[in-house]
Amino acid sequence: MIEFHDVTLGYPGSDLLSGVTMKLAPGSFHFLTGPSGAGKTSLIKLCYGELAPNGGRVEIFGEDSVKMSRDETARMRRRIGIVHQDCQFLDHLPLDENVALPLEVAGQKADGEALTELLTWVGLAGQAQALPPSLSGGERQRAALARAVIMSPDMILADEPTGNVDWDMSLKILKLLAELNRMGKTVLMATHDLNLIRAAKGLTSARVLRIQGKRLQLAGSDL
Amino acid sequence: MIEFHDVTLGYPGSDLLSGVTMKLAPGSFHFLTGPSGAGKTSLIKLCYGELAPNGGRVEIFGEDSVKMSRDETARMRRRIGIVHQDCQFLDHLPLDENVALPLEVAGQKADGEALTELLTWVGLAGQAQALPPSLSGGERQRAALARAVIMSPDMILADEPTGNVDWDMSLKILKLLAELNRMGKTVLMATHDLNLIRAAKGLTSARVLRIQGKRLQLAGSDL
Amino acid sequence: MIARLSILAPLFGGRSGADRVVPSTGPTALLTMLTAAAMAFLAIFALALAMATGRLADRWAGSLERSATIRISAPADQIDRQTAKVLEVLEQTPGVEFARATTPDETRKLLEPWLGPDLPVEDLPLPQLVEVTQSEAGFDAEGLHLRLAAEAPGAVLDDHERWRAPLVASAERIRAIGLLSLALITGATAAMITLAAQAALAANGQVIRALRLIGAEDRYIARAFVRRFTLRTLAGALAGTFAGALAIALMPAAEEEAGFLTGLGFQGLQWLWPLAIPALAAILAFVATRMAAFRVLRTVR
Amino acid sequence: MIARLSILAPLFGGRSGADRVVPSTGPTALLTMLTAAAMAFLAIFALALAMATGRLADRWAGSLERSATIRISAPADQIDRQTAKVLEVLEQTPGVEFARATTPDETRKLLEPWLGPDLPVEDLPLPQLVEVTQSEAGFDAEGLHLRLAAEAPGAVLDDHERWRAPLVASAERIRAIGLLSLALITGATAAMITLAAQAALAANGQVIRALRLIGAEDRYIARAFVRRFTLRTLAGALAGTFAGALAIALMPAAEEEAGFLTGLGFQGLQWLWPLAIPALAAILAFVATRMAAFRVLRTVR
Ligand SMILES: Nc1ncnc2c1ncn2[C@@H]1O[C@H](COP(=O)(O)OP(=O)(O)OP(=O)(O)O)[C@@H](O)[C@H]1O
Ligand SMILES: Nc1ncnc2c1ncn2[C@@H]1O[C@H](COP(=O)(O)OP(=O)(O)OP(=O)(O)O)[C@@H](O)[C@H]1O
Ligand SMILES: [Mg+2]
Ligand SMILES: [Mg+2]
Repeated sequence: MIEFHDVTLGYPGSDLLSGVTMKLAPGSFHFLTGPSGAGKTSLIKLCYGELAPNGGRVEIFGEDSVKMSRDETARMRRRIGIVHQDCQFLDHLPLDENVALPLEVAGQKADGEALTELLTWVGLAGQAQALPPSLSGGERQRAALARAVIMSPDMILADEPTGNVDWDMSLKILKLLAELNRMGKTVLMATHDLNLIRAAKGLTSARVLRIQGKRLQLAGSDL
Repeated sequence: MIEFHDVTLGYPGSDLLSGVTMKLAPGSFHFLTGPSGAGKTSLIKLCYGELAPNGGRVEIFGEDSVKMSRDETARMRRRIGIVHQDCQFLDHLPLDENVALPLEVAGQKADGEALTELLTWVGLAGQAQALPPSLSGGERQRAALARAVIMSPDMILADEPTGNVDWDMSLKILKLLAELNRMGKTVLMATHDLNLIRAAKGLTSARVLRIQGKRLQLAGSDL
Repeated sequence: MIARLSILAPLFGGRSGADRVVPSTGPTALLTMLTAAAMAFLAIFALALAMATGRLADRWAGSLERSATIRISAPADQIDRQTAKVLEVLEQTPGVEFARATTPDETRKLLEPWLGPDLPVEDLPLPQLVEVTQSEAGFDAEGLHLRLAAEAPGAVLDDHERWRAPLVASAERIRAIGLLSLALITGATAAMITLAAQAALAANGQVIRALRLIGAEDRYIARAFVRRFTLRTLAGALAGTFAGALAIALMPAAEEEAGFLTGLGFQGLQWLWPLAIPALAAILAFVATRMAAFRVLRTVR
Repeated sequence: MIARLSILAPLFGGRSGADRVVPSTGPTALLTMLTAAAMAFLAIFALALAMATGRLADRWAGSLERSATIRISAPADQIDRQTAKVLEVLEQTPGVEFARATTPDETRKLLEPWLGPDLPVEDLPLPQLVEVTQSEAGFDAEGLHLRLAAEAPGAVLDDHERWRAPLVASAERIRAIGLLSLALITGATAAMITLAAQAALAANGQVIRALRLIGAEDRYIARAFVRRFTLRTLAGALAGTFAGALAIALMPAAEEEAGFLTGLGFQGLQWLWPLAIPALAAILAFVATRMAAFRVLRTVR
């Protein structure tokens, strides 16, 4: 689904990644970890074309990400559910409309029942009419996750979806992702919570990618 | 320092807290925990006067929070270091100016050396000139912490300051707060990370407040 | 052609959802409407001023430049002969459409303001006047002057130019000011709407980022902004135009005697001009917002 | 008094830090400057129009209403006697400042445009004209008329009112339009600056929240906004005023012959008026932004 070929990434003044080659095969489940500021979020942004590599090539669904037109990029993103670390919402629309927005943007109708079910699942059924700024930190993260999966995308990129929720909710989110993975979706989840990665061992055959010294390593069983 | 007398808080349509009476004595260290959406952030907002209680009384430094004028509220906040869950920065100012902003606002001069030392301590010395939007999630949280302590306030209110950082950094932040507490500052830290609370046992004599069923309970040793 | 027109789609129909995704930007919305209204109102006045002075200048220029007077002063016994000679000369002069000697009655009318109604014109050795109407092309004043001097020494050509040219120049200057103001108003309006749209777009950075994140295409995002700003501008300009036209229609009608200062209103088909103002404003807003939107959108991947 | 003036502090001096805390809002900044410039430019023209027509109306109203002509047509042997009688009557009439009979030379001048320079005025049984200048209060035209009819039957009073009043009315109507435009421009500018400031404040919600969070007082936050908008408006208005004044100064001077259509410029001390425009704009901006800032600030605890 997504392939990195010798990818280099840096901002003026700082190099983040160099010589990264990896492949997220269809149906795979990967954790992405590494110290704060290592480049997890940046790597995920490469995966959906918000950032372009400074060197090398990123292929998304077989296409070179920098060669896509803006409209192609937009359509590509409809096949990817993204949980952004900053949970970007439209602050003037109620939660349910925000969650259903990917359907609206793609010109599809939202199924009211499925939407309610999804909100119930993330524990936000009671807040369907709330505006995003009035949600708690954890509620926002759960809403972002709901929005990411509503289109039933081929692939899910989740950037620290459990940063602001407690352990039980973290496990619940992990289980949802594992279930989606069993249904054939490709999952990449960035997290700094090693306990969660350990807990995943029983749920799915996840692999752990670790950013260390600008390189991407496949972490062993030393976790 | 801060006293709640039979405080009730609710938003239209939902009650959050009721009958909360508590006292954060000078020099005390409290954790605040509870499920996502329980009202941790809301309780902290009561502590610095962003929210007013629906019932009861909140006293901050001995004064009723709802009776303060806007300017008194502003001056009161200079005595409190606040780590907001959303890390509010001025996106157009570089990190070092953002961190030094409380001094600037209070009409004091920033001590360049102390500032650099503080930034080094939170691991952001290299990013002093970076703009907040270009920081990683964890870096933003650390910057918010640095800003909260730069005025050497009497009291520190930290809302999930470790949500986006890894375990090592979490411990480091906890240690900083414990050290500040030993220097006599009052600390209230909201977190959903029970491991961190457990880890604190060896560092400081912290008490754990838990919001459960709209009530504030003092959690026992069952953690 | 149809393909080209499709860029107008945002204005008509389109899914209502696209409108909801842009938060209503209170102050910017009002600002846009107010700007459009104020500018339309001022434009109406500038237009009316330009038109009134235009009419004025035309009338003067038209009626005066095309008319001339020849004055024949001569001893009473020669005057008829010279008058006949002058008329003969005029008949042969290219560019003269029509010429005739004024009757004593007309001469009296001409002099009445100065001398009173009891003037015994018949008894006076007054000069004889010949009114000349020029054709479109006009005659060669210098040549006519010379010929008259030779053939009718008592005749003096007065082509009114000397008296009225400055008036026409003044009217035309005021018209130029009106048109200049109109151009300025148009330019300022375009710039203001562009800036208001840019301000709204800049304030909605988060909305744009969030929408791109979930796969919205540029035209989906632009549509809501363009539509909203165009409609707002149209509404504001309509209100301003209506108010301006009303104010002009309600102005006391110019008394006929005022003569050279005609009323400031529009006449007949000229009333169609104000209608062009809201249309022009809407087109301006459409183009300006669309360009601003795509420019801002390109900064967000 | 000093305490009251302290609200002006944001404009002069103050820590530079307060300015840095507000991000430079590109489009809104430009918008404010452009609005101020365009409005100042238009205001200059409206002001010039109002002043020119005001001067015009004053001159006409003043010179014409205060002058009148008495025309005496009578047999040649009676004319001198009647003229003397008329002058005598005038001398006794309250409200008459000055009266004199015109010389034949002046009569010729008056008639020259119509009859040519060779008119043998002396030989003509032309009416005698008496020029009357009224005092400030003016005379009672009706009473004078009756008295003249009794004492000098050949005398006719013409107080020019009939001919020129509509002109004065027209000029005053144009002046009213100029003043109305000026009022509209002022109102629209105030509203636009308020809205622009509100838009800037709304767009900076995060800045305001962050500053309140770290203990900034309202006036610290307001200061930066107020200062910036006032200075921007001042700069824009200065530019617009300068451009407008330059355009007016460069306009071809009104030829003297144009007479009733005077030049559109400012004369002498009137040049001080345009200077008031930027000052007024800055005051408007200061008040509008300050009010908008405190209104928005109250919504954030
Ligand atoms: N636009 C940018 N310009 C400059 N530097 C940037 C930009 N975006 C990110 N960085 C820097 O790149 C580094 C990696 O950022 P990134 O957000 O990818 O880290 P991360 O691994 O997600 O960290 P965290 O766990 O804290 O979220 C950080 O040091 C950050 O300051
Ligand atoms: N302004 C508001 N209007 C309405 N409801 C609100 C508002 N602010 C917060 N709430 C609701 O109050 C509840 C508590 O929010 P709060 O942010 O205090 O939770 P929290 O304990 O901090 O949760 P988390 O751990 O997820 O950050 C949430 O359900 C939230 O939706
Ligand atoms: Mg990150
Ligand atoms: Mg919270």
